[in-house]
Amino acid sequence: MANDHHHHDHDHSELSDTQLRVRALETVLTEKGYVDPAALDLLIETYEKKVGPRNGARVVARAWANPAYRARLLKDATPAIGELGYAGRQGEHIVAVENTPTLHNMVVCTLCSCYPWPVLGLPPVWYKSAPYRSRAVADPRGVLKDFGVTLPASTKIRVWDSTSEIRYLVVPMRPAGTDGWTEERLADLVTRDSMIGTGLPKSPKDLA
Amino acid sequence: MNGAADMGGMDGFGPVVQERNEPVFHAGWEGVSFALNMVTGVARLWNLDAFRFKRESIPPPEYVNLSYYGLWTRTLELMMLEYGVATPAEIEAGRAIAPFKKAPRAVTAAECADMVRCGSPYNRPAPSPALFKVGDKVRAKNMHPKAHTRLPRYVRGHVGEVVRIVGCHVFPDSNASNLGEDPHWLYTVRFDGRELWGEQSDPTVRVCIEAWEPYLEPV
Amino acid sequence: MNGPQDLGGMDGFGPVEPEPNEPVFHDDWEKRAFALTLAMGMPGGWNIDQSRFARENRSPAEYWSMSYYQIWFAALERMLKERALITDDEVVAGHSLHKPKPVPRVLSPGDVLKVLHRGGPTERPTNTKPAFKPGNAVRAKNINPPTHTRLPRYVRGHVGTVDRVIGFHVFPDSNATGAGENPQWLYTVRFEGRELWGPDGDPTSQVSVDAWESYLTPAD
Amino acid sequence: MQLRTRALQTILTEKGYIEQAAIDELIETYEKKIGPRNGAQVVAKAWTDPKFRKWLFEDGTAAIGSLGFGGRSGNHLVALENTPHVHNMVVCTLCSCYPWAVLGLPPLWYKSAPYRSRTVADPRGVLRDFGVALPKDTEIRVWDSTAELRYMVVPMRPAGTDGWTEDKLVELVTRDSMIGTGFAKSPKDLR
Repeated sequence: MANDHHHHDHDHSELSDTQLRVRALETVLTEKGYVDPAALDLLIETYEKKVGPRNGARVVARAWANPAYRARLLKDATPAIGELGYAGRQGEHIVAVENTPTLHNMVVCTLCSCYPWPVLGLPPVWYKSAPYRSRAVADPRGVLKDFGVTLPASTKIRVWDSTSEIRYLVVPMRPAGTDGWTEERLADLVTRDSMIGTGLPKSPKDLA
Repeated sequence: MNGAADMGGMDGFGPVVQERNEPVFHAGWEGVSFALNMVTGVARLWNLDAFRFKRESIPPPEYVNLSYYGLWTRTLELMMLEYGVATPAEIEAGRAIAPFKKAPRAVTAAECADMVRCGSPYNRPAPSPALFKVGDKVRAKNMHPKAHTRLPRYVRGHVGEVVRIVGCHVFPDSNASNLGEDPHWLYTVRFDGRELWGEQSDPTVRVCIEAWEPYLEPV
Repeated sequence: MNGPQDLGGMDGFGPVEPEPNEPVFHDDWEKRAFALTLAMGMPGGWNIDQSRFARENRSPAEYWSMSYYQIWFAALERMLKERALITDDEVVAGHSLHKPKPVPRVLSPGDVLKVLHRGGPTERPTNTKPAFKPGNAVRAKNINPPTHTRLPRYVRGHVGTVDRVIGFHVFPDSNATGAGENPQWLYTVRFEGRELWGPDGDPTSQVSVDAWESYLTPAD
Repeated sequence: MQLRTRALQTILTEKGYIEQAAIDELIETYEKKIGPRNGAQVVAKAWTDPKFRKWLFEDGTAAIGSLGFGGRSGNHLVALENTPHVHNMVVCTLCSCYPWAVLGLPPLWYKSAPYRSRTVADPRGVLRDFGVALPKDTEIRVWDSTAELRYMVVPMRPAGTDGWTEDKLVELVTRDSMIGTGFAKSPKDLR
C-alpha cells in the first residue's frame, strides 16, 4: 500500500510505453478496418502544416485594415472568419473580443483545452497545462508576468473561460506606426499569443 | 492556499480502501520519518503550521502521488533546506558536511516522552471578547489567500451556525508565515449538507468545521 | 464531476512555462494519438461530451501526472473498450484477434477535409425564448453532479451579469451521459474578480464563462 | 524514500539535533503503547458511569485526562455522542488530524485522498465502502478537524450488554466505531 510510485526519473520509459501502446492500438484499429491510415496522415498533415495561427493573423490584419470587416467580425465572428475560408472543427461558433486601451482580453479553458483550431491551429502545451488553467482565472496579471507582459494597473482584464463550444479569438490593438500598411504586412505583426491574450502584437521595429 | 491538500468535495479518487490488520508503520523508514518530524518539532526548528504550509505547497501532481510518510519525508527535506538546517549537497550526500550555524541541542528521549504526554496546547489568553455566540448564523468568507489557511474551499461563501465557542487559539494563517501566533477566537460552525452541496444532495448530512473569527462574517 | 480537470483557482502548479518555437507535436506518437482520436469519432459513435468525460473521469493522481496526449489516448482506449470495439488481449498483442464490430462509417482520406470543415455545430433550432437577457444579474447554482458538467466550481454560488445570449445549444451534462442532447439556452456570464475570489481577487479582473440556462437562477 | 529518510536522520544526528534513543522511544510509543485501546476504555467508562459520561460530553479533555490520556494530538478533545437519530463521523479534509492520544496513529485510509475528498460531500457513500448502512432518516454529522480540536465518537452501546463490566465492554469498542466509520461490536461478535 505504502509504495512511492511515480518518481520523475522514469518519464522516458513511460513515454516509450505510450509510444508502443499507441502503435499497438493503431495497428488493431487499422486491421479491424475502423480507421484508414491515409486519413490519419492527412489529419496530421493538416494540423501540422496547414492550419495555424497564420490564419488568425490574417483575420486580425483584415480587421485592422478594414473597418467594415472589423464591425462584421465583432458582431458575428463565425461568418466573418468564414469569408477568409476558415471554418470547421473547434471553430463552429467563434466570438471575437477586442482589446482596447482600457480593456485586455485573455482566453483560457479551465476544464479542458478548448481553443479555436481553424484560426490558431492546435494549442501549445502551456495553454493545456495545469499552471495556466488553474491561475488564468484567479491571477491573470501573475500569468501575464510569466509571459513578460505588464499591463497598466488601471487596465481591466477580462478572462474568457471557454466552458461551452464557443471559441474565443482576441483581436489585439493595432500597433502604432503602421498607418497605410497592407493586410499582408500587418499579418506579420500578429503573434499567436496576442490572439490568446498572453502577449501583445509585434511593433514595426520588431520586424526590422 | 488552494493547494492539493484541500480535497474536500473532490471527485475521482475512488473508493476508500481499507487494509486488514494494518500495521502502525508499513516499513522501518516510515517510523523514522514520523519520529524525525516529532523531534524537529520539539527542537522548535519551525512551527507546525509552517510545516503544514510547506507540505501543502508541494505541487499537486507530486502531492497526490506520494505515500503518506513519503510526503512527510519530502516536506522535512524542504523545511531543512528552507530553514538552513541542511544544504542541498548534504541532502544529496546523506550526511552532514558543514555544522549547523546555531549551537545544536539534541532532543532527548525524556523530552520526547514529555511531548507525548503533554502535547502542545494551542489555546491562548483572549485579547478581546468573542464576537459570535452559540446559535449565531455566520457566513464563511470567500477568501483565497496564497499562504496557509485552514478554511477549506468547500465551505467558503456558505452560511452555517455557531455550535460551540472553542476558545482563543493560535491563528494558523499568521503562524504558518512566521508572522506570530496572533490568537483569535475559534468556533465550531455547523453547515447543512444542502447548503454546501446543493439542493440535490443528502438532506440528512451536516458538516462541522472549526473556524477562527477572521474567517467569519455575521449574516 | 469535481474532478482533476476542474483546475480554475487551484494553487501550487507553479509558473506557466511557454516553450520557445514549440512544435505542433512533440513526438510521433502524439501525432498518431491525435489523429486516431479524431478518426475514431465517426466509427466510435461517441460525442464530444462523452470524450471529455472519458478524459476527466480518472484519479487526480493519474490525471495530473499524465501529459496532454497521454490523457487523450487513455480516454480513447477507454471508450473503445467500453464499446467493445477492441479488447484487452488485442492491445497486448498489438493485433486484431477478434472479428470487428459493424460501425456506422469509417473516415476516408477523401472525407477528412470535408469533415474538419463541417465540424460539429452544437446549436439547435427552437421556438422557446431565453429566460434571461443581457444585463440580468444571475447566480450560478451550487450544483455538484458526480457526472460531467461544464460549470466550474469556482463560479458556483456567485453572482454575475448576463453579457450575451449565445443561442440554443446541446447540453453537455445530459449529452455526456448518453441521455440525449437536451438543448438549452446558453449565455455568456461575466463575474467580477472580487466576486469570485473575495478581497484577494484583482479588482481590475473579470471572468466570463458560458453557462447553460439550467446552471443559473435570477439574482435581481 | 527509505534512503532519503535515513539520509535526513543521519544529517540531523550528525549535526547534534537528535538522539537515536529519542527516535526509538517515539516509534516504540506509537507502535506499542498508544492505540485505540485507550479510546475504548473511555467509551466503556462512558457506557457504564453516567457521571463520567456527562463530564465527557461537557469537557472531553478533562474527562479523558482523568483516565491518564492526553497530550500530543489530544490537548483539546471533544467527544461526540451517537444516538439512534444522530451519527457522527470524523475527517480531516486538509491533512490528517486525528486524536492520537486516544486512538493512536491513523490508518492509511483515514489519510487517503478518497476518504478526505468524499466524507464531507458523500458520507453515506463512504460508509458503504465500510459496509455500513444507516437508516435513511438518521442525521449524519461530519466533523472536519480544521483546527487543533480532536474528535472522538462515542458509539451507541450494543444491546444485550446489561450488567457487563467496563473491561468486558472495552472488547466491543472498535477503532472505526470511534471514528464513525463503523459500529461497536455486538456481544455475539466476541464469540
